[in-house]
Amino acid sequence: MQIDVLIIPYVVIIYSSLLSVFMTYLVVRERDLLIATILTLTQGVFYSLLYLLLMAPDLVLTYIPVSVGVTPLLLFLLVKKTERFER
Amino acid sequence: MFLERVSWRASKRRPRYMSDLLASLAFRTAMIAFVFNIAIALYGVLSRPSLVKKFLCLVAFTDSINIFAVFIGFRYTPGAYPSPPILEAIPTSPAEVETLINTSVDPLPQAMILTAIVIGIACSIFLLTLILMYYRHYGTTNIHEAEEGEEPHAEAL
Amino acid sequence: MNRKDIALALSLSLLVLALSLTISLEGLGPIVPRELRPLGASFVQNSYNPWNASLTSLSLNVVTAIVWDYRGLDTLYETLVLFASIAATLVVLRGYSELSGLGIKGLSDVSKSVTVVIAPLIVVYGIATAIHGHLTPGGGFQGGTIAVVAATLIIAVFSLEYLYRRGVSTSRLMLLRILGLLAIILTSLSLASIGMPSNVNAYILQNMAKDDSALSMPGVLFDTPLAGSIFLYNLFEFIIVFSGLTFAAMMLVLRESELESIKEAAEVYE
Amino acid sequence: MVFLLGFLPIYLMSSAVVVAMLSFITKNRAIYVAFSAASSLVAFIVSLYILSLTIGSSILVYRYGGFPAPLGIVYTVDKLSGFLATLSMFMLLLTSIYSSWMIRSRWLYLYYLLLFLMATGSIGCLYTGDIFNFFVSLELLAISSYALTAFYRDSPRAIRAALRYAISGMIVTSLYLLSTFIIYGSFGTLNMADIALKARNPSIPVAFTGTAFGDVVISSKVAVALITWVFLFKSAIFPLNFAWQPYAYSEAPTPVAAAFTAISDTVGLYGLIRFFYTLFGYDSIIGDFRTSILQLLQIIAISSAFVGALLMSFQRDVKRFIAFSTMVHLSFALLGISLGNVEGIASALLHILSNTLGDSILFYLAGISIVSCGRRLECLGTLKLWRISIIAFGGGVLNLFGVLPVFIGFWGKALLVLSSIRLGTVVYAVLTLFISGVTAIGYFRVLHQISISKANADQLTVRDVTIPHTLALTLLVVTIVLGMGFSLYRPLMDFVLSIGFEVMNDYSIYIARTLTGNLGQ
Repeated sequence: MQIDVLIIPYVVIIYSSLLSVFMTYLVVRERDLLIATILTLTQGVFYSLLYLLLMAPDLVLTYIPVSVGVTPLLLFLLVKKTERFER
Repeated sequence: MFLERVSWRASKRRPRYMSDLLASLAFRTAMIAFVFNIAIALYGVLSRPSLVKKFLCLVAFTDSINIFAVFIGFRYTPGAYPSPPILEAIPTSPAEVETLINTSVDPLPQAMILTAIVIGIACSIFLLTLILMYYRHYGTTNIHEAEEGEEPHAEAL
Repeated sequence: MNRKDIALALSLSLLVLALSLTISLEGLGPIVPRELRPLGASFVQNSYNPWNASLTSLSLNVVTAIVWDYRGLDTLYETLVLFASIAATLVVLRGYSELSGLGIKGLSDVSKSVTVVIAPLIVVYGIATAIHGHLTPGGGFQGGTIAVVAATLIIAVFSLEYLYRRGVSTSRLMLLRILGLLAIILTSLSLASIGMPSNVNAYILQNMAKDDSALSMPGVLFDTPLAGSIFLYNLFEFIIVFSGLTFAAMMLVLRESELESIKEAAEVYE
Repeated sequence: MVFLLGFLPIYLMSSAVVVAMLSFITKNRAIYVAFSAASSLVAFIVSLYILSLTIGSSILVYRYGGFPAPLGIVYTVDKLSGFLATLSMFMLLLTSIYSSWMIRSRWLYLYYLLLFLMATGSIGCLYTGDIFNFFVSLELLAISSYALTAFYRDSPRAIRAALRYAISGMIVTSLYLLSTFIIYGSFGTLNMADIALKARNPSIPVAFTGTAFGDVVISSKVAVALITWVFLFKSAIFPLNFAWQPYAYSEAPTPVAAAFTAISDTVGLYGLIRFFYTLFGYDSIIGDFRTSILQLLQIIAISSAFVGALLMSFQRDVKRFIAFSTMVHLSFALLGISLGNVEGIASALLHILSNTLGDSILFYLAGISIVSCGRRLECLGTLKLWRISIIAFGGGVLNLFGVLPVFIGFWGKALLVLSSIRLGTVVYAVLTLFISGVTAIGYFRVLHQISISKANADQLTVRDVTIPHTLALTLLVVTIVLGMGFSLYRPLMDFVLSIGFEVMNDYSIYIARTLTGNLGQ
């Protein structure tokens, strides 16, 4: 029953790539910049999952700190220092 | 139609797995999805007035391009899932290198994306400081509002 | 929907159409590629290959081998891009002054004590990822970004004040960063400069011995593959990325009263 | 001495690092200035030496890390890239000397640091033989340009110009990255020579990379379309230049604005030449597509030159005026490239050269009036205080206008007209002359403005003007010597034409030398 196990990654790949399109759409539409930042962060998690499924452990190790750690933190600080809502 | 063609062609050559069909579907769906992702993010950069939003969309844009490239380097290995391009045994033998060539994904796109991610974060940092400075000058991060409040030929002195 | 939006939508759909056509007409290779591209296969074959010594880099991790050996110049430039962005940040926010005693305490004691335990662990994990970059997934940049998470955690939980009191100032980080970059440049030139006086052929960024140049970096240390200069590059890259990104984080965290000081440093526009 | 080829970018980046180190040791301006000037002088001499090597042995190859071509990164230098790199290093030298006079900032080391990084990126773009390495160099060039644009961060407009430049620039470089990935996906290689070979014959096997991997035709079309867009942006051609060029030129420090032409914009035109002649030439598999794109580029170039000439005529800001003048010249260079014969490419090179020299004269002298009065055109009246300024400024303007055979600017236009006549498209020759006529309005309006505006010596903030005067005069002498040389000394013209010939026809030598290494030397 090797086959059943093997289809799981492909299903997850389809799922996360379709979801990431939806996420990007939400990021473009969202007017609250703080929520948009959190959406970007969530998208980053999905992308890391994709990197993992696409067999790129080096990229996972790079991408998780960058997109889930450093960039959102800097963005939170920026939004806090500037303005929260897009008009 | 494409799907049928590919799976038919595959079935003529090799024993058929269920994951074969699904892999083909996954490849197409994901790559086209990321093409759409690139376009939506680019639309966001070009149309939204808020600089922070532009920045977020820019990040989404570069990230989508990167994932798109990993798909270029991915492959399908019948009967098993591909392995990362890393040798695991020390000391290793020529046979293991040969196995790795048969199972691993393409390492070069990964190396290029690693470079691109670093460049992306470098640009992000600079862009964030610029946006901060922009806010300190204009009191807003909305480019439409900032440009309204400024006379067209103001002397910079 | 004004005219600009329509033009934008049209051109973007053209982009989508072109790229989708490229994909579905198998422009990027067969849709389910079963073989590696020959170039990728060459990298996998040669990355750890003592049996063909003139092309190998003795690294078990093929991605690291490409990043620091086969395409080392790319990575050198990439490091410079990071350097340029730090310098650019400094250009935009120059003239700030690091003020202590602004009275920001940070988060609660519980989170502080948790951070005290976690932060060193993250840094150690980062270092391990960096220096084992040629053996396991990881490398200088990966390790550096992991370690930066610890630094940002400290900034978030303990506030900037704590870092200043610990002697972590931006100018020191900058110095560390410059020294790391200098070390990378010197490493890349080392074999070429050893070879030059004795008239032995050697290349810039060379790692292992080649057909036309006999010089080589140390390949093995106590039975463990060292992958020559890749180990050194990863170590220095760790320092560079850690100091550079921490520097950037500290610059963006600067409090309002610290940012005010850049106005006093205003210059004449010319 | 092919070693120098690989050493030059490393040398430039170490100069940047040393400047940063100096900032921890001393705050003395003189030391920074002396170091940068000496360092860029050495870089200029090295690039000149490399150019002389390319004349002798046509194409030089340096293998980084000792890896053979498609496996590792190689630097491949032919006469074209050697020539443009020499120009770029020349401007680096002039800029670092002029900046010592112009930039009074306390943070001079940051300025020089970014300048050296920009030069490193430029050299990387011009010398490299690898499309991904080109991307990385382009990114270094771009980010240091953004930072230098924002150097006067106390002016809101500088920050806005830098933001515009940075956001549009990041989109564009990401698209370049995307097309790099597409090319890798279909060709299975990143080396320019390898791609050039496979674009002519996809089924030819090459060591390490084998044959092409996917359907080469469709992906080359998409990639070339994207890349053309990127390079048009980089070289500031009409519809795309409004994203950054007038803003960046007018808000960047004056010496940097002068350096943008040679160091940054040139890279776009160089990339176009490289992609449309060496990589995807007339006999490549996308020959028809390439021809139609080149025809489109001809129309774009003409309209861009026309718009630039019109906009130039009613600018009230000196730096914007020069920015639009640059736009006209680069559009002419693009026209020369897209015409697709030897004279066309030679004229493109001469346009780049004459525009660099003329722009620098104008910027360097306008710097005097900007320091003492401001950026309005009326302020140029300050130049009337020195006879040298007036002579050099007039000379620079006449060179850019390009009707007197004494100046190098004339020969660019002459070759362009000759090229379009030889191609049978006389309409372009007529349009070129017509647009040159339109630019005359702008140029003579500026000269007229100088003659009517008053010079008030009492307003002058006293500064020694020896450096701008010396540099402007030197540049003027160079333009005149080159212009006279082209009239009187035939080998100079032959050299420029030989670059055009090499670009058009010698791609097979490029491929052979790159893929077999430089073993003969």
